[in-house]
Amino acid sequence: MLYLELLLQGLIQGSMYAIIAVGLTLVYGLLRILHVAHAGLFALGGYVGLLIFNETGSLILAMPLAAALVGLVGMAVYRLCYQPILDRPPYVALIASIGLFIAMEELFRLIFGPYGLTYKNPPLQAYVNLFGIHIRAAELCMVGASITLLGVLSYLAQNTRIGVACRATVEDPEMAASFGIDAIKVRYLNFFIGSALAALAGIFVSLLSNLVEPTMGGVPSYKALAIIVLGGLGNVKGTLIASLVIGIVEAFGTIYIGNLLDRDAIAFAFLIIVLMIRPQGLFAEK
Amino acid sequence: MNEILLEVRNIIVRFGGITALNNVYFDVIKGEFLSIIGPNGAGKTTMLRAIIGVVKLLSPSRIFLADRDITDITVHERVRMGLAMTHQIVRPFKSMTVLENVVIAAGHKRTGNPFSAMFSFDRKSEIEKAMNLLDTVGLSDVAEQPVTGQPLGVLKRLEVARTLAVNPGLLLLDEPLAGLNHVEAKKMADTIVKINQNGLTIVMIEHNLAEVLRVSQRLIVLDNGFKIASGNPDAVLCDSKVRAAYMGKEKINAAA
Amino acid sequence: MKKTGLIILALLVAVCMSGFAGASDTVKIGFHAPLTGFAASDGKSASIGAKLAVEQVNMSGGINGKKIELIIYDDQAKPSQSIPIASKLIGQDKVVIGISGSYSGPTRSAAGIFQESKIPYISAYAIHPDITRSGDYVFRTSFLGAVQGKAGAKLVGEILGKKKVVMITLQNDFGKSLAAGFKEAALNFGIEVAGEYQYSIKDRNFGSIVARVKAHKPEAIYASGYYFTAGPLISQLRASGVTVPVIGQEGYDSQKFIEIAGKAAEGVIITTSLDRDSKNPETASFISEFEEKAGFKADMVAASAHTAVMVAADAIKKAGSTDSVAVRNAIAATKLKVSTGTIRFNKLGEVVKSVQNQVVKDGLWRHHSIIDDAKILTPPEK
Amino acid sequence: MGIYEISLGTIVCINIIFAMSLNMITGFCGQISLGHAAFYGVGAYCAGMLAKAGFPMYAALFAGMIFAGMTGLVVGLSSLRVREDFLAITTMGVNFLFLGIVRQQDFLGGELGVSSIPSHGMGKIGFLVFVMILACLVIAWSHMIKRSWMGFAFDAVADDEDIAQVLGIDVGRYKLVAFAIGTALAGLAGGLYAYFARFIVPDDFGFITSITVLSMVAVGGIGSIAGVVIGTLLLTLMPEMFRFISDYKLLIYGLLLFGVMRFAPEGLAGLIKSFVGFICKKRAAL
Repeated sequence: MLYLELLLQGLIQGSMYAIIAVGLTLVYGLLRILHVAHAGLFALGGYVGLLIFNETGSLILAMPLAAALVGLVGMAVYRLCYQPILDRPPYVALIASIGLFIAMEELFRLIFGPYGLTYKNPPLQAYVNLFGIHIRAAELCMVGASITLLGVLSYLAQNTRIGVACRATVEDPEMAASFGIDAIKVRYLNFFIGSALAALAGIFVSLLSNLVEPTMGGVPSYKALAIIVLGGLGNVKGTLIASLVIGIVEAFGTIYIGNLLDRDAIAFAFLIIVLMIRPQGLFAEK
Repeated sequence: MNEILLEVRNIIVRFGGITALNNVYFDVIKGEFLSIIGPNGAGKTTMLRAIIGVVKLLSPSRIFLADRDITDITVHERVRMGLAMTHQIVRPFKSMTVLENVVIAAGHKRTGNPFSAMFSFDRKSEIEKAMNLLDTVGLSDVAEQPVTGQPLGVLKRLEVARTLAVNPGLLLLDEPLAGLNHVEAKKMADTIVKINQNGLTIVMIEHNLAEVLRVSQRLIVLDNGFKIASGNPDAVLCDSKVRAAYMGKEKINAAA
Repeated sequence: MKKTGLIILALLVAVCMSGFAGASDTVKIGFHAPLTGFAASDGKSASIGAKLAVEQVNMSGGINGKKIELIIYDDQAKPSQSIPIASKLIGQDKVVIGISGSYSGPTRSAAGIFQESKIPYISAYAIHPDITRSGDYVFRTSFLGAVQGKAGAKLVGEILGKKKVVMITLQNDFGKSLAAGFKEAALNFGIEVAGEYQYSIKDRNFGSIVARVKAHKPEAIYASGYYFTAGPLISQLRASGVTVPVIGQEGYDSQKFIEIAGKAAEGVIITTSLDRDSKNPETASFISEFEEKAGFKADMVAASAHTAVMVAADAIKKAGSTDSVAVRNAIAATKLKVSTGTIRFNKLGEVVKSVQNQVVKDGLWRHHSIIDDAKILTPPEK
Repeated sequence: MGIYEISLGTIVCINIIFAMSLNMITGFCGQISLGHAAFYGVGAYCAGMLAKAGFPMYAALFAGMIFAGMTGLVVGLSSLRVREDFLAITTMGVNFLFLGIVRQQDFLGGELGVSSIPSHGMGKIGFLVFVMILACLVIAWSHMIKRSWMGFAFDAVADDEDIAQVLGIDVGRYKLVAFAIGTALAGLAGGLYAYFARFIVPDDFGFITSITVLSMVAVGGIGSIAGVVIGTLLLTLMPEMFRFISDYKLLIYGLLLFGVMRFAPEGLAGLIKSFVGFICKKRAAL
């Protein structure tokens, strides 16, 4: 029973990681950037979602609106911050991204205050009793949303023109360009989708803790990087599975070896072991 | 005269589920100019990469260099034993000048041990050697320029000069003529022949059949990872298997 | 463009430096707190609390005719930042007393510098046991972790009468020393610790810990943390159907905790130093004036910083000079009624005062009980 | 000189040694490390513990160096397995793992850290001079390596590992040497920090410290010795320069990191170089 509950908690945490990390891996697959500022967009999503909700009282409105808005910000980040330095060595974009992330965290603190914001009437706080296991509606919704979103995404990637264009550009940009696919458009699209996903994750996380803080992007900023590396950098399916695996490893780890290693150390110990055995991650790209 | 320099036995290489090389075997005789031909995807580049040691071999693959089993030793050690290879897609050290690219290769004795390298500063003799090599391939006038921005012809020559700088006994060339125009290709082929005549054994992969036939002493034909023929150029090209497997496809390719 | 920017910058720096260094008709008190970075919320509360204390003292005529000037620096809660800050406060600003409104790491580093220079230093709420061990010039106005942990054990075992406890420990110096104190005293109150689980300060999702705790079926839960970890923790505990009492500490002590946890916060009891229902005029005036100044409700951090400044002002007044030996002795002899109760210091410089237990009732912190058991409250002498 | 200037000077010199040590690995040999603070921490803990056990300072510092170098060698082995972004994340994981382990070791003080580290006994100014001499030695050594055949081979490895190997350079060995030297120097810097602060806690050696030192190297100009010194000076003193606007200090820091990478990706060294080049050209034109 306890194992089942821990497994479930691992899956919940894992599906949260998945929504963030899939967006990050989309960006990485296309541009080879370790986009740390993704976590800043995650926090921005939390803020925008909460502000809209507190104004309107409607989550149905807050979620898509926040996702769209943050998606646009993501496109702007690409255009203004990354595009001019794409041909530089990878550390350039990495450090620029870290700088951007620090600046974003500080802006949130200066604008919204250091104490964090809370929902006026936090939605989705009811819980269901599944054979003695209490699950909150927010948790269920998050798992549901991650399955739906990622399912829809993979359907679009397989079956629509723009989806196919995306995949082609990731695999071979020059070839794709020669077939008349506009690589720049695909990049914007990837940033839009990735950032929108991050925003949704931010909203779900803030619903689970009823707290949006300036520093809420701190953990995803590095954990998501670990996950996409574990999943084999740029590999969406691998990232998905890596998210769930890390979630489960953490859920069990904090209980059974929590007195030896903390949550981050457990996750990274797992990552290092896997990479030493499979240097290309769980799922190599080719 | 017929001393065997390199002996390649039962080479098997697999990537994922695909067998890239299947039981390929051949000898390279000291001083000869051997070319490996075959359609795209036949496993030619993989063969060279196997010899230099960057591809993992499956048993019972064995490679002998001058009667010594080199199957399990690392790339840089093979290089120090006299193997050298150029790449099809030239990759110079972008942060360096043309000359420096050759000097670093010429200094392979100095860089052998990191600790003695730390206390070794003099580059004079290596620079001299590098200048001579650049002269051989006709690049002495661009020596001081940075490599970025140099045309492909220069880079291809640089690649050869750089490889010669490690004093190889056996040179593996991966499509040295690819991407060059007719005149450049002929010039490059002549340079290679000259190098061969100076006593260096050469194994070359090349698609430019006209030049291959002009310069090679012996051919090996690969198709789908199998060796399907070997021998002197005229005989090989008359082989029906070769015509079926290779020439047909190549003609289609050439037409396209 | 760039050049003019640089010049303006240099001018600004010069102006700021000379501005601070020139005045001598004030008594300078140095203060450092994390105004940026992850601990910025506590830094903000602490600095408002300290500023309030300065205003109150200056309004009532200052110290011996001179006004207090508070010099505030941001240490980002990093020890590597607090060392130059301490040196700057001592060497450049020539402060009479240094006060830390920061966490243990930066406070412990700065304490060494103040001790070396023989300038009195007061830690407002950092709990590291070695801070006061830096030497005789270092004091602390908040409880040691171990003391508060023991008080927590008394609250659970004696006042509430719960014997089977699960501990949820925050993995930092604060949580660890609380846990150590709690476990030490648990036996005396017949408490059985059924299990202990640790979490990191970055965690906001406690699903697996909650599941494990529930399986123990404890009578009470002793959970250390700050309002931003405790808020989510408590609401997740309650959502999973755990209804037993939860006991926290001063880290919870903020209105924000109740805001985050919502209804789940009801009934949570903490050990802290600020009593919201106190009849003590110092406490009552602090609570109302702070809310007016800050725009949000007072918390423990603010009260502690307020207390530390009050102690400093009182000592300088009593010493009658800014001579560091006289001021130090005056602090050591403190017996003062302040917002966090009546305080004095022991030989080591640790505060001796009663523990206020607060409970959440109808969305507000309320008086629950007081622990003034000398056996528990006595801090170590060395 | 007041104690403020002395303490700033000491920190600057320690940071220069620390940044130089990372420059050896990342700048010279091209191996990105996001976990350099771990080795700084190994040196600090080792020196701190030995100092408390009564060992003389030189012995404690030396032991910290050796111990950090050995740890670095082990981590360096991972650079033979994984590359580039994978290596960056692996080293980041090493940092979290180090922190996780130290946090839970009671003999290392756990969360409470190591306090009351004995004094170095040379006075504040004496220690500043000592650290300054060490910093100069490290700079001189870096300069020597850069000019030697070892530095030349590092250039080749940093530029293109595969090609370096085919030209007979033992890439693996060079990487290990870079890791060993770089991490040993980080250990030295850590030991000096332990003696300087006389109090260390795990959080001193976290991921943020790794990012800070990487920023010093990158902002200065990766691989350039003078650049790294300038970058270290700038980023160490910047918080001090901006104390009077402390609320915006981190914001400016983040924006500076981003700005330098975005507009001068080769760091300040590159900026100065192109500026000098520009002046020379102008002169030549006159």
